[in-house]
Amino acid sequence: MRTLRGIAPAVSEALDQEMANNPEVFVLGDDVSHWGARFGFTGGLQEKYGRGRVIDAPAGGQNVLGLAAGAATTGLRPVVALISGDFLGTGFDQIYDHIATVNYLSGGQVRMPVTIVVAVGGGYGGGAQLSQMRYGLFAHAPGVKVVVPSTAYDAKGLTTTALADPNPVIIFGHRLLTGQPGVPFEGEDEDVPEDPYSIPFGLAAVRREGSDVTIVATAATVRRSVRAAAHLAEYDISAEVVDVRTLVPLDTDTIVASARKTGRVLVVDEDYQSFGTTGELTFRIQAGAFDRLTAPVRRVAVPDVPIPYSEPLEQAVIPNVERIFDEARSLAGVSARAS
Amino acid sequence: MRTLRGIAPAVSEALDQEMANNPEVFVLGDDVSHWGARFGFTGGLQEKYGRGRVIDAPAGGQNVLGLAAGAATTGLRPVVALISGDFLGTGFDQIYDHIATVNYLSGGQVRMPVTIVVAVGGGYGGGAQLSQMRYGLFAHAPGVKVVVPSTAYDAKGLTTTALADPNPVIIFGHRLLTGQPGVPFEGEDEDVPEDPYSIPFGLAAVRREGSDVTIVATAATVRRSVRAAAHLAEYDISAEVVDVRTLVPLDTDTIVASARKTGRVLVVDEDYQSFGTTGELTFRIQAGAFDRLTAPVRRVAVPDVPIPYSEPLEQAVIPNVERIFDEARSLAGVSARAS
Amino acid sequence: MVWRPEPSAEDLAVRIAEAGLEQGSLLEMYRTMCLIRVFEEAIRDRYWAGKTPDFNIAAGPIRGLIHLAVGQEAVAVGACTPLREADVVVSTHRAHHHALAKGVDPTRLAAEIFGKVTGLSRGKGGELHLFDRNRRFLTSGVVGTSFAQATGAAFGFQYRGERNVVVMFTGEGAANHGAFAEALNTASLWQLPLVVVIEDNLYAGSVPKWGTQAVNQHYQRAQSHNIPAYLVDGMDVIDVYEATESAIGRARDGYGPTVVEAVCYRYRGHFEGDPGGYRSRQEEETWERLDPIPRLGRRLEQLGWAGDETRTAVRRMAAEEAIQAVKVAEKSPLPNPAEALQGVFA
Amino acid sequence: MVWRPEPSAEDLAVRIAEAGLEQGSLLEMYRTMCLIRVFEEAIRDRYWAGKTPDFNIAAGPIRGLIHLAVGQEAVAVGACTPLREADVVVSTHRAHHHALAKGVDPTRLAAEIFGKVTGLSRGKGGELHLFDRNRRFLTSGVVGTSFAQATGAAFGFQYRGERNVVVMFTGEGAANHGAFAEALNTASLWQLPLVVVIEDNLYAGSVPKWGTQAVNQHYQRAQSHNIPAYLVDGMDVIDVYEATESAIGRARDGYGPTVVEAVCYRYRGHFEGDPGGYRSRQEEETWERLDPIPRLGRRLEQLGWAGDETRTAVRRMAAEEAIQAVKVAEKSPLPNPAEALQGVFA
Ligand SMILES: Cc1ncc(C[n+]2csc(CCOP(=O)(O)OP(=O)(O)O)c2C)c(N)n1
Ligand SMILES: Cc1ncc(C[n+]2csc(CCOP(=O)(O)OP(=O)(O)O)c2C)c(N)n1
Ligand SMILES: [Mg+2]
Ligand SMILES: [Mg+2]
Repeated sequence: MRTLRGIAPAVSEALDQEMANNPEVFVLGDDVSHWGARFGFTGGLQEKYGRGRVIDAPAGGQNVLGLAAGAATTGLRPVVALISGDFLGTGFDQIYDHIATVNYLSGGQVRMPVTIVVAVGGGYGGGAQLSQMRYGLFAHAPGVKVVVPSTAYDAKGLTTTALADPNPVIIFGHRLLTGQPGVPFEGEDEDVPEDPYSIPFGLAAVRREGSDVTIVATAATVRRSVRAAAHLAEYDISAEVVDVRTLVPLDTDTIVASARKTGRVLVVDEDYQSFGTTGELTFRIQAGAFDRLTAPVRRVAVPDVPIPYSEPLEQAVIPNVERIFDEARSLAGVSARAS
Repeated sequence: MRTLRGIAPAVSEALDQEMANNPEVFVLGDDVSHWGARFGFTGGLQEKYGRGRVIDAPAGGQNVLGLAAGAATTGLRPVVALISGDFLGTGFDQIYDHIATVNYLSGGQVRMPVTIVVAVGGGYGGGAQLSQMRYGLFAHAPGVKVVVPSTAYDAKGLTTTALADPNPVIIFGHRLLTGQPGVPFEGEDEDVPEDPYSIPFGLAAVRREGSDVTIVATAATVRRSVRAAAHLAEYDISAEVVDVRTLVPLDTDTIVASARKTGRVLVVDEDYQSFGTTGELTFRIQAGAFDRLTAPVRRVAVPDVPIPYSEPLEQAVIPNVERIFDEARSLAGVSARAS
Repeated sequence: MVWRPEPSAEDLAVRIAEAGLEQGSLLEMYRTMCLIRVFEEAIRDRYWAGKTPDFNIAAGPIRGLIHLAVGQEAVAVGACTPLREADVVVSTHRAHHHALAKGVDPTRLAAEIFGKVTGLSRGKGGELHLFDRNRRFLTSGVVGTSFAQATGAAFGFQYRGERNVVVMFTGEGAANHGAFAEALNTASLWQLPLVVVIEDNLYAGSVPKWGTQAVNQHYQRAQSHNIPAYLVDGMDVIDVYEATESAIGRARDGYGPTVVEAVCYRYRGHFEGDPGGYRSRQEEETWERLDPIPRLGRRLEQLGWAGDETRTAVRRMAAEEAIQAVKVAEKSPLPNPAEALQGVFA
Repeated sequence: MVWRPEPSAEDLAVRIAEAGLEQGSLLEMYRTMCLIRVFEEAIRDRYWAGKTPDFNIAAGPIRGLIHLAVGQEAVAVGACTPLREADVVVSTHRAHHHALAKGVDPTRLAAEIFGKVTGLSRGKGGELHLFDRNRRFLTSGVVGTSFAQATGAAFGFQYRGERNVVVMFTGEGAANHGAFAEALNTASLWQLPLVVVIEDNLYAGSVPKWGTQAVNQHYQRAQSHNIPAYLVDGMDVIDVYEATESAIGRARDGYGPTVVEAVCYRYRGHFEGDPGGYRSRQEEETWERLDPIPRLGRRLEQLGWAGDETRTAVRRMAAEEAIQAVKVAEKSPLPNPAEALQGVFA
């Protein structure tokens, strides 16, 4: 055990430990040598493993992801590291129509053990194309596992699991949780074991227990929800916070159990509001807890606008502690059965 | 009035009538001259307007959509026609990060009146890359309107509206509703006015009235739901069928009103089940009709697998009349308040 | 065009010797081309069963789209003959000839096209998603997406220190996709064991080359990425073989990628059901006179390596194998519907 | 490199005359380059305010990323000087110099960078999304996506019969994206009024050219698409001007696209906060000696068109304009938070 600051060193430590053991793991990305190392998840790897194994690939998501897919067919285990999840848009169909589907469409002949690690999320003035979450899009694709860690401990354990999984996994690491110098940090120093360990996919974590209202959240919004819950406690509202951890597979059981206990659920997400993650969580919650819900599920998300650059505008759209608090408080105050 | 068979001639008629009036409208696509005309929505246009206005663009969704975006900045009104919505994956970021966002990010200076028409949907042996729906992905993008017509009448009127809209619009036309020779046809001959007319976006249509259960559907699943409803009537179950018509903007009012009336809702969708359209509809339904729902919202969609090629496999995953009927019947039989 | 004068018998013998070809290998190439031709015609026959008089894409024993390569056999066979089993072939939406030339079992290939559980991918992929792990054969139905994948496989071999080669096929239309340029850049930069074979059949769907391509050929683009390139007669299996064999040898020995651009013609529509009309009859007839199978037949005759009788026997054997494969495939069982939900994750 | 011997005073006069340049236009180019330089330095100053001693990307009056083009002024000014107001410039993530050279108002540009409601896009876009409808100036922050857009704008002019031209800027790194090849193909095929200016500053982020590019230059790629191309000294505004002026003229007259590849150097990091370390000090010093502003100054002197005094006056005026713009911008109001929800749809 020792202290780690943020998910970035946690992910790169997991990568390092896996690379040390398995020569088939290599890293491919845009600027993995320098910026990937500084703002992303590949810190220290090129120094240790060299340019032949931690590789700056020629430009383009399409190219990088396609290279990874092709390399996987020869039995390698590519890790693709991109500085921004937004850039997945340029290689969209490599994931959607190939990496995700080849195992199925080949009748199980060809596997795609590709791990993709990208930085996502806003709140630092990154503007529309360097602030998006994107994970809802890929959670929608059959054949991709989706990891959304909120702690360094989880980030390391889930990355280790990803690297052992024979399937494609995308790890969406929120920038404000990376702990990299120069980037605001919403996390905290954590004790993280030095030895490798893995955390199974599909297990949500209850970050705070409560009885009046359940807040279901991912990544950076988990921490914001925990803070909102502390504030709610001052108003005698007992909020339970559930950290989804992996969107695919999704731990419906834990989420539903909490919903059944409290009867009121607020879903929080930093992705665009409509046709994404909050809707899916709501379906599952109402399907499993219908007879226990005392109010409709509510949500706090980005209100279907591109992320604006200017600070007051950005703060108006990215879910923060205040918006979570307000919505949860209002939800907790709703009288049962009146909509 | 005269009879039209399918949405393809309806869309191309609307395009034709708009092109006749407005020299700024032009069509760009893959194989719009021949295959687009035969299997898509551009029939007869090149003969009439020539290769300079109905243009086979050099390969690639990225290229075609980017060309359209650029042309729009000079005041033109591009229509992009692609033989398959699956190919939007190759130009994903042109839509997501440019066409959708430029109006907002430019503070209203630069408009993107780009209309995109694509064929989508399976059920004819097209395999994984020629059968997807894709519309949920784009409904998630702030800044894009999404049209999912189920009738020729709607297809024409909604296309006319799209061409008058200063915003980007994607029209997803289901292959099995096109009415093109050689493709199975699930629609029927319809009376469609020859004169131009438009149908406002954001108005759902109640296709069949009923009182026991509401079925909310899009495109081809509307017709399947109407058939299932006829079958349900034989079992004394009165099903209301709501056709969404446009996903963005979404007519939450009509959907919620029906849900409040029947208290039981089945959402039907030919897109992948999770993190897509069914979740979003469910959120809105439970938010607006919570106090009237007597059972949890249910759904029938593609069960999160790529669309397989072989007929028995394909039929097992694409929502059909039987699956809709079974689920609606079971839903109607659920005793209130027990999940 | 790259038509060359037909060689005299003496010149031909010299050329064949220089290419390192022997009687056995030339006869085997002849056999494989015949196998492909008959296989595709048998598939076509089954495709149209149930689709006449009214064409319905979803009717009959084979549903969906079928892209035949009749006329292009020489490219597939010329390019795949120099390959070893461990080498990879990455193909396109038009893939039957490549698959058979790479040694994919015709029965399992046909069964996949029929959507049978005995197919390469248990019927899940169908014609547009052909995979054979053992024969190291891959395809993609989304034009332009296979290029980076092929390059990645070549990288994989280099990384692992395996002396295998990747042959990546592409149509001339697909090669206008930007991903093609990215693949050339990467393969050249890293000196990957990649051989790019462009099947230039002059059309992408109904669109002629001049409609979407600024220059008439692609090979200069390769050269601008510092990749050596050949322009060959794709209706002449010997020409294709010569260029590809040397390219594959170079790739295997670590000298990096090569582009082989083979001008050819598809005798059928873009897919079955294509009513045509965008190509002139005169053009079609010109190319039919260049049919690569009789052309190789005449050479075998000229070389004194296979007379009429031998060639007829080879053709008959190949035809029987192909027809038998399609028959067995058609009779095989369909997958159980429950399989639809299995195998999304490994 | 494309260094040429420095011309003698006589040769220079001949060259300038051949390029059609006069005293006024050359002095204006000098002024604009000074304006850009001081503007960027003033922005840099404000960016670092609040970010020292501990760098925090979200602190201070300018949040997020800032990509300066200090050192590359000659490319922007040389390429934009021949343009008319109705012509379009499509730029990249590194866009200040292009914007100012195209005549974008420095105050509104700076205000957008500060996220002010007086900015070009009312603060919604920020540095990576600069748009000026009146000055016909566009950018994109996603590398590779602007190419088809620029080509589409050129198509728009051709379609409408307007004799306008599009200048599309790209970094040498971005030009490895496949979309670049697609744009070349389309522009050449349709003979569009597109002038592609490659700013080859040798690095894409921290990655040197040799790390991701198979050949040292891009212009041969243009030629393989049948597009004429120039390789010019990007630190010499006259060289850039000459090539671009003729390319723009040709484009305007319907003779199609041209590629101008300008070798240059950025004096600052990839963005502010870049600690560097991937370029040698020796390399940096070599390029600093080629600074395009003093270089043009010496030429003006040589030509007898502007002595020390005049040049100092021009520099001072330009500096005042730039500094004033940044000052006014910083003092402008921020947008009202309610604006965040407005304008998704027109
Ligand atoms: C991204 C994408 N766009 C469009 C298509 C439709 N499509 C299928 S084949 C084809 C033409 C390919 O032409 P070419 O590469 O010359 O190959 P050929 O068919 O001539 O063998 C097109 C456009 C596709 N499959 N994928
Ligand atoms: C699709 C995409 N991938 C990666 C990036 C990150 N990125 C921003 S600038 C840049 C390098 C561009 O290099 P170059 O084109 O040479 O321009 P320069 O920065 O040198 O002016 C990269 C990779 C991006 N913005 N978009
Ligand atoms: Mg072709
Ligand atoms: Mg550069």
